[in-house]
Amino acid sequence: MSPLDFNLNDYSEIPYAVYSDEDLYKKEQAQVFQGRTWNFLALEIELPKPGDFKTMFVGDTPVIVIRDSNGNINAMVNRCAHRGNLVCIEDHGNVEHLTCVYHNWTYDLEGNLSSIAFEKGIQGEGGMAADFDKSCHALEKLSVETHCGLVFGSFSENMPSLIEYFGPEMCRNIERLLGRKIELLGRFQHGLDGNWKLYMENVRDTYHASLLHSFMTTFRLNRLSMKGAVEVSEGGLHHLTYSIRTQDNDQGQYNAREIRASKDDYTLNSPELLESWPEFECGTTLAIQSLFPNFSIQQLSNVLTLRLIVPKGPHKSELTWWVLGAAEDTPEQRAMRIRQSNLIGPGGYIAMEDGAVVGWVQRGVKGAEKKKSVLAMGGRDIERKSNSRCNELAVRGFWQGWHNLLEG
Amino acid sequence: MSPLDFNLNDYSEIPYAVYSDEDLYKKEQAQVFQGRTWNFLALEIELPKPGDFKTMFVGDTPVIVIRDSNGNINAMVNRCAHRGNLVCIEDHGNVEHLTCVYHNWTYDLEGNLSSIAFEKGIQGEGGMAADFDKSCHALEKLSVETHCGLVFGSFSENMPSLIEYFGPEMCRNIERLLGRKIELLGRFQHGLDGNWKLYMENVRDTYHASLLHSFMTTFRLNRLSMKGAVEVSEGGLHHLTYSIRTQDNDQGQYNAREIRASKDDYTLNSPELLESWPEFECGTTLAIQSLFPNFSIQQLSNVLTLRLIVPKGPHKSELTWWVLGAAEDTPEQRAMRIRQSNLIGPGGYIAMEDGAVVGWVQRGVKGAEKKKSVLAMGGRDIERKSNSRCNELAVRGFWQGWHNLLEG
Amino acid sequence: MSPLDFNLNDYSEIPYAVYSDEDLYKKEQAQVFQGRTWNFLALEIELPKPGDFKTMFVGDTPVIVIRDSNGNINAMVNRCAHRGNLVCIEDHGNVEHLTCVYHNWTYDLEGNLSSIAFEKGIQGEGGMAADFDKSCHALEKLSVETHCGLVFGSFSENMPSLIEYFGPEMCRNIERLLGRKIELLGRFQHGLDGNWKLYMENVRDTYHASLLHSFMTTFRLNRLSMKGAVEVSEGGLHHLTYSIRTQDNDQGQYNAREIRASKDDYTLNSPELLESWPEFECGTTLAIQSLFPNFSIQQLSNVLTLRLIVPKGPHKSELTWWVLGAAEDTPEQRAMRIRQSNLIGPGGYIAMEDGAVVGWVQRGVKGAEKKKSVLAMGGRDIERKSNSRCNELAVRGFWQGWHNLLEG
Amino acid sequence: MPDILDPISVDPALLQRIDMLNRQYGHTIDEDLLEEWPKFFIEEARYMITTQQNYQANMPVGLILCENRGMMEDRVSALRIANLYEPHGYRHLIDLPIVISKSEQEIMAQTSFACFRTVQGSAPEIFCTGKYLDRIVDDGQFLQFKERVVVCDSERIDTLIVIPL
Amino acid sequence: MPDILDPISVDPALLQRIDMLNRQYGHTIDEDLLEEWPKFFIEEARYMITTQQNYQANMPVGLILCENRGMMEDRVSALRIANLYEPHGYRHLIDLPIVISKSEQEIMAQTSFACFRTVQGSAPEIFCTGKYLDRIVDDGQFLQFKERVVVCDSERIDTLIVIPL
Amino acid sequence: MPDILDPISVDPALLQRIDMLNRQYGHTIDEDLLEEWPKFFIEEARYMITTQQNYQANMPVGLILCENRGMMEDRVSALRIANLYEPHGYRHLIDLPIVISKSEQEIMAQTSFACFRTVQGSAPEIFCTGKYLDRIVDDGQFLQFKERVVVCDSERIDTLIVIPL
Ligand code: FES
Ligand code: FES
Ligand code: FES
Ligand SMILES: [Fe+3]
Ligand SMILES: [Fe+3]
Ligand SMILES: [Fe+3]
Repeated sequence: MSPLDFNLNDYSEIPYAVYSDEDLYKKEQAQVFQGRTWNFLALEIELPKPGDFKTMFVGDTPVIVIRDSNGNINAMVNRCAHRGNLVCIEDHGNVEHLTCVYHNWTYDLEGNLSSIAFEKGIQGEGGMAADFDKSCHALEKLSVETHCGLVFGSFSENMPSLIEYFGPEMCRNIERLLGRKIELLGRFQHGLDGNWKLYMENVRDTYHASLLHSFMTTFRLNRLSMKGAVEVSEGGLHHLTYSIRTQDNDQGQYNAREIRASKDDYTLNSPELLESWPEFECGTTLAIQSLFPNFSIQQLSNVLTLRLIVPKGPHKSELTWWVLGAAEDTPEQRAMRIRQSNLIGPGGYIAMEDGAVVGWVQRGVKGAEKKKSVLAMGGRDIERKSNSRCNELAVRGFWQGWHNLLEG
Repeated sequence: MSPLDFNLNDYSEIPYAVYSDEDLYKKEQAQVFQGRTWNFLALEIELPKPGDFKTMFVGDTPVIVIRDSNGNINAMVNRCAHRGNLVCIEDHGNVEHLTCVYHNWTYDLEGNLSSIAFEKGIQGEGGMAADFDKSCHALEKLSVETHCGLVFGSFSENMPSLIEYFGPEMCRNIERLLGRKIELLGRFQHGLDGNWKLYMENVRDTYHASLLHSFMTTFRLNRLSMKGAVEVSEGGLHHLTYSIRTQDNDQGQYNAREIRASKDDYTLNSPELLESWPEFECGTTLAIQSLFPNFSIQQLSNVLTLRLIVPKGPHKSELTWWVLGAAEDTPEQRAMRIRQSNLIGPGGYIAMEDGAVVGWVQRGVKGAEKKKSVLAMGGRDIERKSNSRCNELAVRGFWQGWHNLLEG
Repeated sequence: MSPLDFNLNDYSEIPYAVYSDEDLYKKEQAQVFQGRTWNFLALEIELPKPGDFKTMFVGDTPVIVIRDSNGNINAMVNRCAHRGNLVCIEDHGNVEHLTCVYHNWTYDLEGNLSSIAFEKGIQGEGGMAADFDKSCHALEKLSVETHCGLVFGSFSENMPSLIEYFGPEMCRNIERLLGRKIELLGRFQHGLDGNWKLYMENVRDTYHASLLHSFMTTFRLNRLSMKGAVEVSEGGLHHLTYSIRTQDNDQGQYNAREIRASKDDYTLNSPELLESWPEFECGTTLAIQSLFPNFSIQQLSNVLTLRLIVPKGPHKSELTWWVLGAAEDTPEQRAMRIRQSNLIGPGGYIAMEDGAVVGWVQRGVKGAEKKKSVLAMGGRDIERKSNSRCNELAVRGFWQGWHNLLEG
Repeated sequence: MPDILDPISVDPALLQRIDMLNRQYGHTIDEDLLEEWPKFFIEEARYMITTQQNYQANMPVGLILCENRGMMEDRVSALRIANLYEPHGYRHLIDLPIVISKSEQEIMAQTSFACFRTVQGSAPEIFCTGKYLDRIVDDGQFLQFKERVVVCDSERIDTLIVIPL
Repeated sequence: MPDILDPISVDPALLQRIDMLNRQYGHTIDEDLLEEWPKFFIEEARYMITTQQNYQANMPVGLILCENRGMMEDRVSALRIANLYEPHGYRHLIDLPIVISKSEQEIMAQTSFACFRTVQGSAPEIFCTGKYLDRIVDDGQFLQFKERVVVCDSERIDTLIVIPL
Repeated sequence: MPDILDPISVDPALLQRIDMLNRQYGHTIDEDLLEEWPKFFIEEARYMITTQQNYQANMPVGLILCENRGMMEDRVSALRIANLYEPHGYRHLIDLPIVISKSEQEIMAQTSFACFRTVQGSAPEIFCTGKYLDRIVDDGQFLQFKERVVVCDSERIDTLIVIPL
């Protein structure tokens, strides 16, 4: 069975080999990460000044993101056009130009090769081959676009604009959360022992949250009985789900005897942890959005986070968390965000199980390379929207988008 | 040369690639561990009460072994039928039913899917696809049989019974050692830097014991000059060797000048370490048995041990040791077993070299993927029995059994 | 694109896949390291007495180098002819004969199988198969030749002599540096996170030294403006470059504003570190020589070093450093060599960057399996000699030699 | 004379008391006596786990933040009741303390540590290395933490962190 | 007041003697002075290496068991003469002791440790982390072990264990 | 009676001073106060990093050799100005010292250590384990190293060593 042997007419059964196959991993790098996708690169506020740069990965390719003297943000592969050395060694900093330490080849902040050490040789001897044309040896450039302070890049040219790529529903949520002056409250790395797609499935899995995360269920941060919805964008690529805590039509579905995750007995000594304020008119208390392929934006009460999951081979991945606040926050609001941040990250009351389950599934599917998972909750189709979150709609959407790119 | 290019008419030359080839490793998982074999799972006494479970591996597939309310022991793959999560996270425990933490799917102790969270959705929305049939989504089950308190499982159906699979000679030794009430004295894991088959060869290698293990030779725990025999079962699958220390026809073959392992000069300050009592009428003082593919039972004086060697990729494996006693032991006898246990395990006076040599051979055969080892001690045939142990009969048998399964 | 898709008519563009392709790695073991090459094995002075041995690797194959009772140095694969166990466990020592610990098979110091434990069995039973011929089961032997105290071995028979293989220019430098009584001042291992060929490119890269190594440039240990040359032997296999510090035709090429590596501001508190004496009539103050495939000899002022870079898979390698002195050294000279040794090794003021850059390039070329590096400094041809070192001549030569062997 | 050789002179008895505090602290965690863990802190104490990178950048959000002892007790009860993770334990090696400053009100100390994690069925591994930055109060009888900031050398955490460091 | 902050009060001089004992113990092993190792024990002492799992389950069989000093001497002589293994050495980092109890007859102490192994030609690696559970006797002049139980955090041992921990 | 149990008796106060010296030494390196590092040595001190193999074979060349404080200062300035490497830091765990000998002129001590390295963006790793072999002088007020030989257990160094151990 090929790792791409999906059901012909739907994405409700996924071959487990997609999480471990080596050749598929290579193909995925080319077709998904270096293919027709917009990949999250950075927050604009991470690069405030001209010359500010950071390094990161698109798929497993090393990339530099840098602000040039015109204030534009550019991105290029962190690989010298000469012999492939990393041009930036530090993971962030500020430079006037990009100089590769190996042979001092120098690039401008757009990635163009501006000078070659001893290009004309020394004392008339040596120097670059006559037929060598500097202008053909820039750093490999990515297309770059930004929206609401989020910087995205693509290896493909003539991509649709970000706005088109995301579509109006997705943009609306981005603007709702980030369409204001934001500030960075913290950032950390999180190593996961599983394939990156297991994490994206988890992000898009509206079915699991209240079942896996006791803390979420017990303190009614999110239950499927609450008012909410899930939306999937054209072709399945992106998703958005949200719920409103204050409108819970609970009819005892979360009976503690049947649902492991509801703990009647459990209370907090310091409930101020959960203190929050109604930040948004819409009343949304939980919103999780994924932007294909590997980026996610989350509002949980007043904690705003971004997550990027980067593959490190088929069996490992690395997650970066950004925790955000708003410049307009009052001291009290800022304090609430900071306190609520106990819910997310590798030590988060809620998020910690998502990191663990990625590793558990990776181990569970060992020896199942010829078997399939089943995504039949909420049927097998991929509607564009459902007012129920009791389904795997958005996960099926992910596979549709992924599969089309891979075969495309 | 293919890693399976054996001599046509015997198993006296083994291509070294069998220890490192990646594709072969995958094929081995399917044909040997998930094929027509009985794999050791557990001791019955490890699961005394209904609901007691442990997790382990058959090949590299994660498996749950559990006692149900009828007292039967069942085994199933530790992989949720929904999306592949490990159903049991703890390596042992007691449960009323098996609940997957990811989406709360619940299975009975036979592995049947008994309930799905929100199967019918919530408030009439969501829920499982209409065509979804719970009864077709049990955990993957193994056939299970037990003999003398040993629990075995198979991925194949209509396997011959354990008794037939092992055959009368093998069963006789199992019954001799374990046909009584036994107790567990200790258990530990042992990581080896080599392919699992190198360890099984070592277990079946009657030629090496007195040559590699100085301690064994010096204190005459086992010499090839002692009365003994080696038996190989039909098709080579299993083996048994035994010797009787008290009947040594030593004619100076273990001349310390020629045999590195005999140390005339070496004595113990505390010989009580070796104190033993004649536990068996037959007089057997050493018995080593291997049950295909990767299980071994050993009696060394009064130390009774079980060993299971599990593959962790082509180049690594993990060994579990169980050290046993008999319920009927007197305090003195129990003390002797415990003291003698210094002979076995990763710190065992005798066993430690077997762990080391597996790693040494793995490193030795690097770069020899096109070469072969030679197993010509005691000829090249595979007789069913020999009264000499000065041969590699049982090792050739292993390869015969393994090769037939792989090609079968 | 195949990893061997070179330009047809030159070696000025190298597919990055040569640093990571798994199949290529296997082919390289067979065609390069076990092919028609002379591989450095040891210094004669490492094995002063009969029976002295050391173990090392040719490619990734374990090898024993040993001096026999006639004083000859022999080399054989460290793999028992019986079942592949490492014959020597210690990394050096002294033995009368080679005994494999597993079954006590014994070999003479030429690698011939001299005795098999219980070859005739015991009490007339067992023993080796009648058709088994000891004389056909020696350890796999390498051809061995020595020159100026350096011991080389080859898996190929009827190789040209060392002298022919290296050629007169290369031999002249070997003799200049090592054609006298030498002594070992230190030895250490150095782990690199990159493919071994990246290190050999670095060794042969006359273009990088003064650009990467600030220390070298700042203290004018080596600049391209100094008198010097680079020589490449027939077919590109070996190379030699040298320079004479005292003849620097500096015309401001190392303007600190353009060349990162020149640091006008930087001086030493203890300049005695660099104290040296004119050791060679020719006035050479820097000489770097590579002997194909993976060996290098270096003179930097008065530090004499040997380096062997051994592959540990496509992505890792291990470097051994030998630091040498001359028996004739005065105490002052010896002290200078020792002090100057701060320049080399993993902690060397100059050498440390070479270790780092190997890892950086390996990471930089991730995701570039279909792209190529460019080696066009100093044109694209491979002349046999150039008086300029401002070129990548010797690196192109390396690829020519390597490619011919691989395809050969 | 280099004052680096001349750390603020501290009464050896106090040094030993701080050391004993750290010793007991590590012991309490490694022996899974976590219900006792909050008792090392005063009621209104602050406990934070963060990374060197966030710490240097003055980022207010780290990995774990407790602003009083109640929030520490909640961390322990959640770990017992609410959160899911694979069974694992720590082994702390805690260096001896360096006293940074000492006043009537508090002692500021810094201590290096390494924490090894053993996950059920696996070999021990380095989970975290870093330093404790402490503000300690002395009621004459007992020492307790008014603040303990755990600064991890790496910005990367493997899988999850549920047991306090 | 939490007694966790108030370990059984021990004369600092005794603490230091126990610490010195552990220091010498680690030194003796790491410097390959193994013939000296049994001297840290009284004649009828018990030395056992086991795992946390076996220890908690009260399993009588561990990895290594010596019921008197003679059996310890045999471990050393076997390691010198009889057993085969690749050359390797340890590096112990031994924490400071926690005294669990103290009577006329003996001191019971617990100490965390990490043991790193360097196999010839390889990088150092974590071989074992765990705790020493000790019963120590004091003849007024010297401290010696009446019992040392080495409890490894992991149930898994890599390749072999021949040098005592 | 085994003298292994009876290390040369040292005044506890001195032991503590040596320990404090090591503590400050590790602190200075781990906190990147490297300009202070040479101050732990007297002007004509010798600092050497070598491997167990070279040390036992009496090889004069190791990994790093400073024959006076000036050469140590040069190591620091080179690391700041001249040399290139990926950002990384150490975390030292330094055991307590064992005093080998003591005379009017100097104290000879040996101390085990482990040094963990965290490279930017990566998890912590074992960089090196080994022992310090020290000759220490006491001017009555301060202790300083007359010689510190760092003997690494492994003969293998990963990538590079630029920060002193
Ligand atoms: S690799 Fe960048 S300048 Fe040569
Ligand atoms: S994976 Fe088990 S319930 Fe979903
Ligand atoms: S493997 Fe060497 S003697 Fe058997
Ligand atoms: Fe979740
Ligand atoms: Fe054996
Ligand atoms: Fe260089």
